[in-house]
Amino acid sequence: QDLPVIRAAVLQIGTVNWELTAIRENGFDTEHGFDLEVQGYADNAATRIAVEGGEADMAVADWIWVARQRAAGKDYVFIPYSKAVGALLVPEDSEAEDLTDMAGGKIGIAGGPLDKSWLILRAYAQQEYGMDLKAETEQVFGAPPLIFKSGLSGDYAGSINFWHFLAKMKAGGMRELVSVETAASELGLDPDTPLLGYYMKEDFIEAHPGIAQSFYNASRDVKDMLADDDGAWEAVRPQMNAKTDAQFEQLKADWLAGAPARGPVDAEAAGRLLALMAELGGEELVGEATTVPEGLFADVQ
Amino acid sequence: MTGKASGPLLSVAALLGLWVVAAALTADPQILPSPLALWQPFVRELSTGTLPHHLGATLVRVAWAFVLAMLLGTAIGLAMGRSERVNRLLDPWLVIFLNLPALVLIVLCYLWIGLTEAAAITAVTLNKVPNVATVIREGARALDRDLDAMAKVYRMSATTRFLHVTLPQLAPFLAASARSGIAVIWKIVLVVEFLGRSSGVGFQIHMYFQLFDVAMVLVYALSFIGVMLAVEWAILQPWERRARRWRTA
Amino acid sequence: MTGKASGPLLSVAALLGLWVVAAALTADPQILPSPLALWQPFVRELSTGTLPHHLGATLVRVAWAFVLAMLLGTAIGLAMGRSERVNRLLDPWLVIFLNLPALVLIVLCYLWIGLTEAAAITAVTLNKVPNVATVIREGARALDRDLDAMAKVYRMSATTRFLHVTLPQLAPFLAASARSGIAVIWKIVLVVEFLGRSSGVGFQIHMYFQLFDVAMVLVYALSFIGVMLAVEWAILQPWERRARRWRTA
Amino acid sequence: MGDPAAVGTAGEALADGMIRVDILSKRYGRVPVLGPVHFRIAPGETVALLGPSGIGKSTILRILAGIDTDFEGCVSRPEHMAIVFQEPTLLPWRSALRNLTLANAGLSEAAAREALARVGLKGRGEAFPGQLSLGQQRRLALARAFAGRPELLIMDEPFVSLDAKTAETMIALTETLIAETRPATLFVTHARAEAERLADRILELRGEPATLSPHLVQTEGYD
Amino acid sequence: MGDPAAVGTAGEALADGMIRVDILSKRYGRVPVLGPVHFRIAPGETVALLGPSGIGKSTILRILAGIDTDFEGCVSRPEHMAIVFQEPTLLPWRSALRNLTLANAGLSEAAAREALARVGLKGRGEAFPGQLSLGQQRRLALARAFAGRPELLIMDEPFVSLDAKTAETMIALTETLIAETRPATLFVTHARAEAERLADRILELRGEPATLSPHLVQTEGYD
Ligand SMILES: Nc1ncnc2c1ncn2[C@@H]1O[C@H](COP(=O)(O)OP(=O)(O)OP(=O)(O)O)[C@@H](O)[C@H]1O
Ligand SMILES: Nc1ncnc2c1ncn2[C@@H]1O[C@H](COP(=O)(O)OP(=O)(O)OP(=O)(O)O)[C@@H](O)[C@H]1O
Ligand SMILES: [Mg+2]
Ligand SMILES: [Mg+2]
Repeated sequence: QDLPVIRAAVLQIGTVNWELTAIRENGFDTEHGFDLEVQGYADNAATRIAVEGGEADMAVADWIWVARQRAAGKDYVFIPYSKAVGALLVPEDSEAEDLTDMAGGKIGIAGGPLDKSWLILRAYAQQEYGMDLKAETEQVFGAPPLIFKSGLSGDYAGSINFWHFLAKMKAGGMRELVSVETAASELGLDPDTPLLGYYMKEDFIEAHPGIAQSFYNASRDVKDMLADDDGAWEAVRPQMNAKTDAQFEQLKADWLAGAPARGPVDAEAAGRLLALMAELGGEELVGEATTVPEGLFADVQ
Repeated sequence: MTGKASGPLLSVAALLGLWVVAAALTADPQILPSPLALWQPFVRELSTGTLPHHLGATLVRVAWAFVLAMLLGTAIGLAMGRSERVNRLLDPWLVIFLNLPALVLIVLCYLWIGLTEAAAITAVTLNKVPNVATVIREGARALDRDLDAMAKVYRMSATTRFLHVTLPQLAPFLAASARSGIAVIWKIVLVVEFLGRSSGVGFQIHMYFQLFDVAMVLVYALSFIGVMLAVEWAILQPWERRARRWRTA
Repeated sequence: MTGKASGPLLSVAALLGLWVVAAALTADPQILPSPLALWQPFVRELSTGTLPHHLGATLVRVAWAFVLAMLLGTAIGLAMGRSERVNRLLDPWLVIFLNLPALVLIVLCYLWIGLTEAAAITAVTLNKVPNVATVIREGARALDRDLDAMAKVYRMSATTRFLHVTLPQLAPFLAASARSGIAVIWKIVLVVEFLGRSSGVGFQIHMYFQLFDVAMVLVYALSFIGVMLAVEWAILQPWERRARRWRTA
Repeated sequence: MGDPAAVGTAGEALADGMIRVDILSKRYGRVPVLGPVHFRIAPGETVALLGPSGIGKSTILRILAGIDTDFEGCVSRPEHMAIVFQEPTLLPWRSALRNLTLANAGLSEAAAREALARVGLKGRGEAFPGQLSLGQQRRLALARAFAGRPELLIMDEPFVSLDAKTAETMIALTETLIAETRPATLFVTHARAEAERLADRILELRGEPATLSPHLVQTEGYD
Repeated sequence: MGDPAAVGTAGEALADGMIRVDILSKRYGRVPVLGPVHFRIAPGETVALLGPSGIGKSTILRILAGIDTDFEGCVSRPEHMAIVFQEPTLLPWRSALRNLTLANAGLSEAAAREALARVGLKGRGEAFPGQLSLGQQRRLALARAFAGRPELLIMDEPFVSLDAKTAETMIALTETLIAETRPATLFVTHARAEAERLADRILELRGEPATLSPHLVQTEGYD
């Protein structure tokens, strides 16, 4: 019997790949009635071109980006994957105690001026300390690996990076000054809203009814398995590129901490986040998606 | 004059026409917006000053790297083209640096010098010098020996020789490497900017590319191309016409 | 013979020496590993077949794009250099395509043609053609008119004219654009590969860069450079020496 | 106005094999160099063109050969021509031998070597033009022109840069060629003796813009 | 062995202003072109060099001028030279006027225009060499050599490609120059009449490899 195939375009070295590999290796895909095909790419942009160009059915993005695309007319649907978010790290010997100590210093930021962690931290600094973080610090935007390296060398007063680099930076002795999760709660946002997820085209879901739910089930199975069984991580470890045990443990812990609760995304909580993003990032960030577009979140249980 | 000037304008118009048709066929403004759809974002970016700011930053980098790369590359290329010994010594270096991926050089520069303007310009220059040197070396090898002998017998000064004997013979090679040089430099500047600068057209293009906003990507790309067309028509071509006058006279 | 061959070897050795010193000074194998530290990963990648696989994929792409770009670029450049009318019509296109960011062309090709090998090669070719055309155009403009007249009066066939009158005059320009051409093509192939292919040296380099594994980045970059050095020494230079024999005789 | 040797014209005129040059005027930029210049050359006839340096002799040859088409007037000529330029105009990147065979499509290698020997370049077939003395290059250019058995032979000062003995050999060679294949020949020279020896007729250019000096224009009879 | 005109040698030899050429041998590749060739030229003396095409005349001039240093033997010559090559060898991208002033550092524009007028190129100062007829280019090359008032003047067939009248003017001009500034002069020609008219002495090359034919070598007296 022919199972429907989901072609997933992911970063070859992305953390998502840990989950997808585990799905395939443990046969969770066929168990839930589909075949998973993983295409590895070297860059996020490549995965998006793959979906848009019809070479893949699924890729990974944050839902604000997906919302923007949907508002612009693409029929993308979002399936939650992780609520892991960034943090602001300071060097080991830094005396900084909160964001106000960043004033006058350099902040290294991976991902550019529209990085969501950076935006949330800016809003948080504004609300908590009445501080304009953007005006009072100097920002250095750079490729994640470069921010990782120069952050570790102590070039910046603070660094914001993607979570798996943060894990390695923490393992390298850097200290978390404030996590985006904390900042988000302080801003009245729901920290459990998963930011990162898979997205598929609506016509793909229509062509294969129930496929979103099947995939979500498989994804949850892996999360449960990895949460319950330490031994299962050993199968993932070769992919994790952890140079030390400390890195491995940190990556593992952070990954598990990022797993969201089962269930659909709370559209109302998401709406609050989007409103804040629209306010901070403006049209540049959200495009025409000033409110959560209808049908953005897949109705997965 | 008007007859001659209309050629380029016509051909730019034809290209625009082609674009309109392609956009209409694609029928997805997210993949290929029509040129008209770019006008509004362009004006907006212009009036907020964002575009001039980033374009300015990029142009400064391109200009620096261009001047440095042309000077160094011409000197190295001339030396290699004129002396077989220098060539044998430097040739492997040339091949290696020519083929070293931009990424590697850029990352190494950033790591050594830091995420600074100097590092960015150094990286671009190092990327481009071997290109210029390769082209100029061929030019130097093709230099006319009889004219050299003449210059020697008449004891022309080094400056005179360079300006009036060597340079005119190198002119086609210089024009070729300047023109394709600026293009390559600007392409590398784009990479340099998105890897480690917080301003510039490359930074903006990459950001909008992350957002899949093709219209804005095109707005920035075309702004730079506009500047290049202006440079081409206002500086390079008149200079070339002057330098080539003796051929057509 | 041995005396001549030792020059390049010596200079490669000098470069390696410089690298060892730089690595020792940097004293951070994460930023600049010493050449020795690359040997083991190199052998590993070689024996698992990963490196040959990716290198092969890249070389095929480079070869295709190179041949296509040289053919098209030479044809366009010759036409533009020989006819002022063609030049006036195509010149703005040349400037525009020359300065269109690789990223833009690559993404458009991928979106239109799909994430296929053909799209990748088309994207690289389109990126490179204007470069070749620019250089060859200068060469075509510098062609000797007296020889042309001679060829015309003696009613040489088109092939004879091209092979024996035009080509030898274009040789320095062809050599220049071939050499700097391969380098540029390979740099664009790197981008093409990380934007939409699942194999190739560019894919590997970008991946290891994301992992901040400079050693592996260098292993892959240097493997390609090794191939280029081999091509240079085994093909390009002997050919050039033959083509240049009449100058030094 | 300027109908520069359209193929139609050429075919028509060549019905009788006659070569017709009817230049009304030729300018470089705004400077008129040639005034009206009309002459005919019959098949097998040899004509010398004389005139001071810079008067326009080479210009006329270039117009006749179809190299310069930017003039007022019209010219008819046979298809199969050979030319000796004022400078050797060889392919510097091809051997002496290849220079002969490339310019004369049908020429066998043996015939080319034979042609080289006749101009005193025996054994130099593999040399590049740059390895020959200027006089040797000029002889190579002569050999190239003679090797093709042309219907129209155009020569611009073919015998300069040669010592008396070599020049004599070359002139004799030219005479033989003309006697054998009877091409229409137009050649420029500064040596009146040379002109009188080789030519059936002498044309002389004078004035500014240059015209044929009247007493020597004997072409009317052919019209 | 080959000590090609080291500056030391040159200075020493020039104490008496005498130009010494002592070539032991010169080869191209493995072919010997020149055998032993020894001669002297005193300041103010004019020497003609004769010989058949391809014998090695230009080679000797190039060795004397210091252009070719790849030979066995030694040569001493003054610093301040001027040369007329067998081909014009002008800078095609510079006007006629600039061709004069660039090669002669001290030459004023007025003097350069004057020099042009003397070789019959009045008013052509702005023309590029490519816009001149070959004869005009050759005259420009002559003007360039004469304008600098050299101590040693080297000329390779300076008067070919010129009609009789122009050639006569050029020869007269050369005589004037030699009379005025008295340079040591070595020139190649194929016209014995020319050689006899201008030269104090005639050297003739013969043989393979070429040497000076004995009965004409009158240089011993100067040793
Ligand atoms: N680069 C070279 N390689 C090999 N042989 C050469 C080279 N240059 C010149 N020759 C040969 O050396 C000989 C002398 O050449 P040279 O130019 O000195 O002759 P020449 O006496 O000036 O003749 P001409 O009167 O024809 O100018 C010629 O036979 C020529 O073929
Ligand atoms: N491209 C040009 N532009 C302007 N003037 C030119 C050009 N070519 C030639 N002339 C002029 O036209 C005239 C005739 O030139 P041409 O070469 O026909 O002379 P010529 O009779 O062959 O002289 P020579 O005996 O010196 O070779 C000359 O005065 C020359 O300066
Ligand atoms: Mg002439
Ligand atoms: Mg000679």
